[in-house]
Amino acid sequence: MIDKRVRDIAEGLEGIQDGSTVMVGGFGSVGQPDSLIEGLIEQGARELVIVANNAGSGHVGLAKLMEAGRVRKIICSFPRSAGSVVFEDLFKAGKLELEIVPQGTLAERIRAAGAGIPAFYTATGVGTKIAEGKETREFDGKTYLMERWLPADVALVEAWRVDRWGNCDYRGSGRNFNAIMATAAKTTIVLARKIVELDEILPENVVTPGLFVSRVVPFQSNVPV
Amino acid sequence: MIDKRVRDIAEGLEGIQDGSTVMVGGFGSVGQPDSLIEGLIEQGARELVIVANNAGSGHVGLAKLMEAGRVRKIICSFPRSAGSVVFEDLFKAGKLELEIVPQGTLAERIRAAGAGIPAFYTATGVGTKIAEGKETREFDGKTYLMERWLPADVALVEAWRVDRWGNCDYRGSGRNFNAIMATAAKTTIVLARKIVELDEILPENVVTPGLFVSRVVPFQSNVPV
Amino acid sequence: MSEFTPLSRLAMAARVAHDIPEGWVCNLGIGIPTLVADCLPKDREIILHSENGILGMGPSPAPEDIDPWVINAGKQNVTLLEGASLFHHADSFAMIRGGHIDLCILGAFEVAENGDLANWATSAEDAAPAVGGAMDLAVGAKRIWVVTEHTTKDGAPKLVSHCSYPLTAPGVVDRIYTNLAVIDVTSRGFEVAEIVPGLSFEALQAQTDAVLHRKES
Amino acid sequence: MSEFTPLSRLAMAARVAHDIPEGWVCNLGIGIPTLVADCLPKDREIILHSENGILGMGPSPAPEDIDPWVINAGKQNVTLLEGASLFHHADSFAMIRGGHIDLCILGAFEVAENGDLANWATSAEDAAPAVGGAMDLAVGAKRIWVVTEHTTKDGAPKLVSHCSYPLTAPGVVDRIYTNLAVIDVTSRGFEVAEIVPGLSFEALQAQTDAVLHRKES
Repeated sequence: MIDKRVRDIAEGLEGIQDGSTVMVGGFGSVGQPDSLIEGLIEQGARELVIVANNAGSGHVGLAKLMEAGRVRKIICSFPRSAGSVVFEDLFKAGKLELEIVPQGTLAERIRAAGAGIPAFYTATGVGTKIAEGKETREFDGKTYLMERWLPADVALVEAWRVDRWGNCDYRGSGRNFNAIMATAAKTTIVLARKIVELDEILPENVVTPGLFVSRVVPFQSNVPV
Repeated sequence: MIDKRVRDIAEGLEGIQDGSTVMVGGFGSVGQPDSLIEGLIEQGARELVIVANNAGSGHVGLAKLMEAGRVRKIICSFPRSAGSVVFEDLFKAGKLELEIVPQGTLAERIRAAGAGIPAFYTATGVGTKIAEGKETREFDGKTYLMERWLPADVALVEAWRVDRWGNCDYRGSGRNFNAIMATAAKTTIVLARKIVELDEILPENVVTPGLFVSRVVPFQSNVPV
Repeated sequence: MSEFTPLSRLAMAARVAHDIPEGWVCNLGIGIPTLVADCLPKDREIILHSENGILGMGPSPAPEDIDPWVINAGKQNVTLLEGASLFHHADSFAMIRGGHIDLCILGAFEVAENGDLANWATSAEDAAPAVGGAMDLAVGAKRIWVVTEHTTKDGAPKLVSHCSYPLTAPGVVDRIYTNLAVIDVTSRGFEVAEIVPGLSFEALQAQTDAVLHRKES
Repeated sequence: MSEFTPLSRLAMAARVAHDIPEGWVCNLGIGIPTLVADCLPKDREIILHSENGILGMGPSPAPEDIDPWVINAGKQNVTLLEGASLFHHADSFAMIRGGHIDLCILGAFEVAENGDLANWATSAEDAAPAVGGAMDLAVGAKRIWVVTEHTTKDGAPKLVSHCSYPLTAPGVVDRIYTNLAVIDVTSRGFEVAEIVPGLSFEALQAQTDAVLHRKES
């Protein structure tokens, strides 16, 4: 029997190596796998490269991971937001590498990694600072940038309902980066808000088919309030 | 009020020009918009470039359109199948141009057109006849082909439930090429098996959001049995 | 001396909303553009898109109706209209980059007379700029309208002959709505379509760092 | 003279099925590979993928249970298991090309000792070849197993030193199941893992157009 469910967060995060590239899903507070990030602090991996839309805020989750000195580099579209004090301090102190990627390019690079496409062309960023050092090319008289895929070692994803094969759906605006990051990592770890039977998500309503998922972690809040 | 519903097939197909590139959805018999193809024969546009997975069979639908001499070129992955006699005769007689595209490359080229990606790289076809005349490039020590997007003037799509905004879902294996072709054409014409109220397809279950759809045609069978 | 009243932020939003035809799919940036949502004419169906995967956003919810799982790109709670759909980030930006969004309304630090837009970083040396989805929207949407105060708080022009800030995208802005005027970006540069009552063309020109043209009639 | 019985098509399919571990996601090509579906051990969960957008295909339906909306890549009616999912062609081939399919089982016209696969066109001048999803599967799946008769109906070898037919993909085949043997494609070429009882290594070699190696033990 295929059963990707693990006992708890610690088992879900087993084996994450120092130096790993780790994708963190979610957009705003929706679909952020906070308790997996807290678990990653416990787990202890260092020198991480984080791929996420934001760079955390306050002193919890991603910000706490950075504050603990575990992050070498962050690849994101919008690091500077209300409360991103940890990021700003580390960045100013030169203790954190930053790669800024336009949000759509970030999404497409992640999707490309999942789809076996090593590079693609996009109009986004042409004629801006983002284009510096990147190849440009004309198609049908218009200029485009070449962008590379962005694969990861690990993806931390939060889903709504998940079954033992790893089939997922998402609630509200929760699929955001979660559904694409799930496809782009060697190991995809899904925090399941609800673990359900195999037949509960109808075939036409599965958003992330189970073949993308490595481990299913039952939701439990270890996040300090 | 936004209302993309049209009266009938003739109104749905109005304005399709000679020389248009027309995508035809479906895979096998599932999701093939047969009555739109029959309507296109009535409508009269000539010199069409057809994008579809197959090249028709028997003497109905796509085969009938080709037999009527309306097709200049077909872009597909699998033209030669049981009953593809019309295609084979026209092809042997030099009356039909053929572009063979691996099925995954065909799907990705269509998706790329919908997503604003003029070109991408793929490993599919490297070292084969398909690579002839195409640019190759190495990424991380592996060779890939560059493939271009494949946009269309018109997409003929069959969906299951469709509302007045054009939101669609699909039944069974029916989303196949339909869901991606809907994104890649200037004018997307959807044959709706059922026309439903705006709130009947839940937001999380919409497969083709309405912004991709130009016209919604109520299902009616004009296909000779 | 002429008497005139600059438009409030809400009045600017309402002025923009007035020009959006029924059926358009629109994406609203953060700031004044977000206010446009509340000013849309009730008799027109206009479909709002949010980068984080929503088409068909409705108004803000009453406090008791908040669904914490439904937020917009500005991380505010929103509602879903009947006919709404939900999707992931790659599909959402495929809509944007594939040219399926009729209109994007953005704020700006500067707009140049050739349509160049600068709205993501206030200096080339900016320590940690945050681009978000602005560049994708600027090149992907069919039309870009900017809504902004005509000048900075210090009175410096935001409509300029050349942008001094890092560009979001070159040559993309179609129209600018300020608290003083409505200005089209055309092949000959800034063309004034409308000025608030009581403000002269010359007084508007004085607050603008590029030549303004009178609309040809 | 030795006595031996070549495997039937169904026996070949069963032999392949025997080697598929629980949990693998497999795509089955047309022909003998399709038969593998009916031979899967009942005590193992193996997930079948179909290019046209199905994961979790079940067995063929009884005539009265046919749902005409659910077909496989060979256009045959199939069923969906509990846990199945449905998606469009771009997502389906993203699974294939992104390396998410553990195994693809394909038929072949020829397989070369370096793993080259020819299974889509029988001559370079073929009037209208039909490639379908074969090239995508050949380069995208984690492993390619070929199942085929050892020779053509005319007795010509299908396991060759160099393919004469147009390639589907170079260097992709990992293992070959024929009606006479199981053969691994290794860095030193064809390595015989198994021969049908009663057939000698030499007799197998005689029906093969490339050097066969004995498995090192």
